[in-house]
Amino acid sequence: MVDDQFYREYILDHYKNPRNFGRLEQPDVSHEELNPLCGDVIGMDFRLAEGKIEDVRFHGRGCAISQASASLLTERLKGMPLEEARKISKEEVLEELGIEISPARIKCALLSLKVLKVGAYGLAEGEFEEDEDDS
Amino acid sequence: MVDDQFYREYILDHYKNPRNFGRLEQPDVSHEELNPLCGDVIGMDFRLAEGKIEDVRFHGRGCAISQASASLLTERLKGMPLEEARKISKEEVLEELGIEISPARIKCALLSLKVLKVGAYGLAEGEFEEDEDDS
Amino acid sequence: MSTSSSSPVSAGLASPPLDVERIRADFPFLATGVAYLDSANTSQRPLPVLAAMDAYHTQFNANIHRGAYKASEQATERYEATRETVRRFLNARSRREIIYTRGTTEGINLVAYSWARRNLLPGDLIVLTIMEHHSNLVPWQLVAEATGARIEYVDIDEGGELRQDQYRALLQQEPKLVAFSQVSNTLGTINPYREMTAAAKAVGAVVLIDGAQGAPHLGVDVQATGCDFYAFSGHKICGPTGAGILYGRRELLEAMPPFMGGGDMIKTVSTTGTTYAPLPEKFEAGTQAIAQVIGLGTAIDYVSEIGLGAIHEHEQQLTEYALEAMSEIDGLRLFGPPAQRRSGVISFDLAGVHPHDVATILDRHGVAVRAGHNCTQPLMRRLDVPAVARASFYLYTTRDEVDRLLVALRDAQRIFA
Amino acid sequence: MSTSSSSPVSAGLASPPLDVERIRADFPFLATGVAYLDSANTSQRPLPVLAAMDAYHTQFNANIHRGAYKASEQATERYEATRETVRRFLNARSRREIIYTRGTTEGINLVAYSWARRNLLPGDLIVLTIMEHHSNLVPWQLVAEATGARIEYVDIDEGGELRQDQYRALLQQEPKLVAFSQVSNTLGTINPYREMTAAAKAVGAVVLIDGAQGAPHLGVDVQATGCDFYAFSGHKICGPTGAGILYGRRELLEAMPPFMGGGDMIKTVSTTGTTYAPLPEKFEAGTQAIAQVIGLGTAIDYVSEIGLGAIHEHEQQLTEYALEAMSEIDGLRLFGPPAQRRSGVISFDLAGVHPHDVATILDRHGVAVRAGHNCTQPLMRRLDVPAVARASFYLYTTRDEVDRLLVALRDAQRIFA
Ligand SMILES: Cc1ncc(COP(=O)(O)O)c(C=O)c1O
Ligand SMILES: Cc1ncc(COP(=O)(O)O)c(C=O)c1O
Repeated sequence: MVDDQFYREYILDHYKNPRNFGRLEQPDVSHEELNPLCGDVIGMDFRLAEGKIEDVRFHGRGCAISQASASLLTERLKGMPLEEARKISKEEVLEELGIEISPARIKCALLSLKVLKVGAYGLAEGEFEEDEDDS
Repeated sequence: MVDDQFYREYILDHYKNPRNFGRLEQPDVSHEELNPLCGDVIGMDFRLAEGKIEDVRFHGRGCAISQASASLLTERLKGMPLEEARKISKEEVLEELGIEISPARIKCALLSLKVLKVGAYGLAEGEFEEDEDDS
Repeated sequence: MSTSSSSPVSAGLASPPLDVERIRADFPFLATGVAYLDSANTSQRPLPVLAAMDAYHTQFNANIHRGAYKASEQATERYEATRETVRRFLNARSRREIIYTRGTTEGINLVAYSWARRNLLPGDLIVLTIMEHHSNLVPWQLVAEATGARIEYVDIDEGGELRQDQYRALLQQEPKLVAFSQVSNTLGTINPYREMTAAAKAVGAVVLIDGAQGAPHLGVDVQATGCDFYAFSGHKICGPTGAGILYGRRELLEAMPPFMGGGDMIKTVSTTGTTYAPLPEKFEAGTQAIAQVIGLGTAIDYVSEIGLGAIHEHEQQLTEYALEAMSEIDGLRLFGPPAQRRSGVISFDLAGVHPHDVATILDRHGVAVRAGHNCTQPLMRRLDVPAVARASFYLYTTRDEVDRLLVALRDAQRIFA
Repeated sequence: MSTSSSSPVSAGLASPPLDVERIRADFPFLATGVAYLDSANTSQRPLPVLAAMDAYHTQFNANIHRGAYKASEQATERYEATRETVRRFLNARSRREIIYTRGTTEGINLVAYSWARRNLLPGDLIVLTIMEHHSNLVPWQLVAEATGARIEYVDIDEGGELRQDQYRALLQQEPKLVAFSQVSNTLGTINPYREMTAAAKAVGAVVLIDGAQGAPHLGVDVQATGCDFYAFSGHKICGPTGAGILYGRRELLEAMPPFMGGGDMIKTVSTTGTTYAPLPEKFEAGTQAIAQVIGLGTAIDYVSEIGLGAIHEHEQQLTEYALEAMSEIDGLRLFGPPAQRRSGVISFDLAGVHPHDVATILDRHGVAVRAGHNCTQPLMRRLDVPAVARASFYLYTTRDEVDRLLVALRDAQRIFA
């Protein structure tokens, strides 16, 4: 038996009971990204209004890290001005997860952020990777 | 100064004064082979009569080992029945040279024999190599 | 060392059991205490292999074939000795049929470029299987794109074994090329590679066997098998990274144009044209992985001396033990055939716990397994899972390590309960 | 580390002299007592490089990118760290432009397959030079054969330097590709690679520089140079065999299709098609030479710390000394330019003694040199010699070793007198 420091209660909670899980009908933006390491896919549907993210849902299966991270992110995004959402950094997402993510799992933790950035902002995938690269 | 065990007098003699060096006019068989290691080429012209090697000359430039080996071989070949010439083995050629040949120089020592075997007997090059391979 | 049949190997052999503790002492990484259950990914390397490379680096560190001095001669001799070791290991007819590569992937790509692109025409059929590693898929997809050839995939049955009925039906269409793995890296399935090869040869196909998972655990007799090409990687058979082998039947290799151009693969080069070196150099352009090839020869000697029969039997006992114990874990889904028809590879899915999370928890228990698609995405889709966790064994694996795996798996269940 | 100009490097730099004795203690092979004057063929490898590979083998021996456990993460981190080391070494813009290969030869072939075969049309011009190594000739001859492109060769002048007038004239014909070596492995000539690149870029050519002999002795700044591709080998820069680098400008690499197919170079694989991984993985199919890539990073750190400027200066002093002394030997013909415009490479011909015999006698004196065509047959033909003997220097070479060369050369003359 190992300590449960890594899979803390709230991570497991978000994994087992993901917030904002599902699809939106007629979303304004919809985008999916794949984690090529494991084949996991996460997608997000956004409804936008007045420069804000009025509503957001995510779908797809994945590991506890990617699911919890997506669940946490959607909670935060709801009602957020697009301008603000655009500024969410990788560091913030990792910090919010609150556990120490090993390099191999970083892609899991950041998959939903990638969906947001590439999907909602039309960043080229390369750009997102590149800036990951240089972080 | 190193001992001269390797470049013995007679090797150097055959190198500097190669026997049967030159070309034959209207040879019955003429063939060249290349040592791809150094780019050296040795060729031989044969005049045949009554199943014997009536005359033989070699040409081309090369190192002391390949030149001496060719010179020694032609000395031996002159007047030899073809049947007998066909049987000359690599071991015999190396023995006649009388010095210890390192693996890297074996190709030099056997270049003239290859000319004989591939040229006068129409052995495919591969065959000569193969049997070298398996020796 | 080769097995005498492509059906289950251990059956009648009864090799003496491995002295695993003595063997483990040869593998420095194992002293870290990690239960290394990822040998199908890359194996550990024993001291004799490291020592052989060290000898090169410290005593005769020189390039091969080229230098006219002792160190270079010594390096060349040791480097070429591996070729004979491999020839014996595969029971190839000639050393000229043994080509050094970086690994399985490069070997397969060499065939894809130098043989397939020259010999396949639009509409020609390539037969692959759904369990192939990407390295035995993508090169052929690229070939199909370049030549207009088409690809058909042999499916698996519910037990993770190739549908031989379907395979035979595809052979009726007279494929030009059949390429399949001797052993599946995800399912562990030992394919009936001899029978499959014979059937493909009977319809005139060229047969390539991906031996990445086969060579280290079963070996092969390429003459008895009758395949045209056989590729494997040194790093999975206790050798270093950076060196692998492509066996090719001589007639085919002779007729193929070179793959890469460069030093050592030529006979003459001029501004107007070039003639190529005889086999195997024709396919070995540029400075090869000299130290690693020497290490690979030592690795093959090492496993051969212990004996592939004994190694396979050891793995099979572990596999049987592990499969039985794992099947008692609720919600654990096992993929692949029964122990007798598989190599020491166990892929599984733990209900409610993603393979990545399984691997992370196992890691925290000091148990190293792989999680992901194992470079077999089409197979993942066929099994309808995004990924799996995989434990794999080798000659140094112990029952104790399997027990640690079991404990860690139950802990994963507890955490995610 | 890069030099600030492609003209002679040492001129104004005045690096502190190398502590050669301290350096030599790092290179275990040198303890054999052999005067190793064949570094242009392959270099010796220092203890830190061997230690880095040893650390991998004993502490974190695992495959990269794939495992979800500590050893694999550690291996991945060390493996990827080399990429940043190389990026800095070449001053590339991005790590994505750094592709791992087996060596220079594979790098050039990658460009030949993935760029040239896709972009050259019948009649298109490729400009090479007569001094190229076979690795920078044969791949292009194969490309010309496959595409119908034609090749022109820039000649050398009597001093062994490229005829720039001829080069400029060829550029007028607007070649699609220009490929040349930064430094000649036979003549030692340091080509004006920056000026040549700028001129070729001005007419719209793609420029590949063969850095096999340049990277270890001069380094390069790929951005300042402006080349599109730059290839070099780890084993000539104190790294292990089996690992090398291809730098490619990102825009070109992005547009190129993959070279080899296999594991790790894909994003998704299905039976119907495949999408590729982003750079650099797109070009790194299959298990790479992990230990060797780690060793290469350490090697580059090692030479960079000592400083390429100081190394080059040291080599140049030796070269000047050797050239002067050798020019006093009767009947010794020297090839190549004066010391200031060459790297530590001296090819020569001793009248009446074949280069192979020279090498054998030198070997008996414990002096290791190369004899042969040095994989530059067209250059041999141009120089009208079948072969040459070649002595080459590196950071660990001493004046005493040059003296041993001189003594041995006089002995060769004596024997063959
Ligand atoms: C100028 C030059 N180019 C290319 C090569 C080929 O390098 P490698 O054999 O490491 O691929 C060499 C070295 O042999 C060389 O000196
Ligand atoms: C079945 C199979 N084929 C091919 C490969 C590719 O081998 P490598 O990555 O050594 O080229 C592997 C290993 O990853 C494998 O398991």
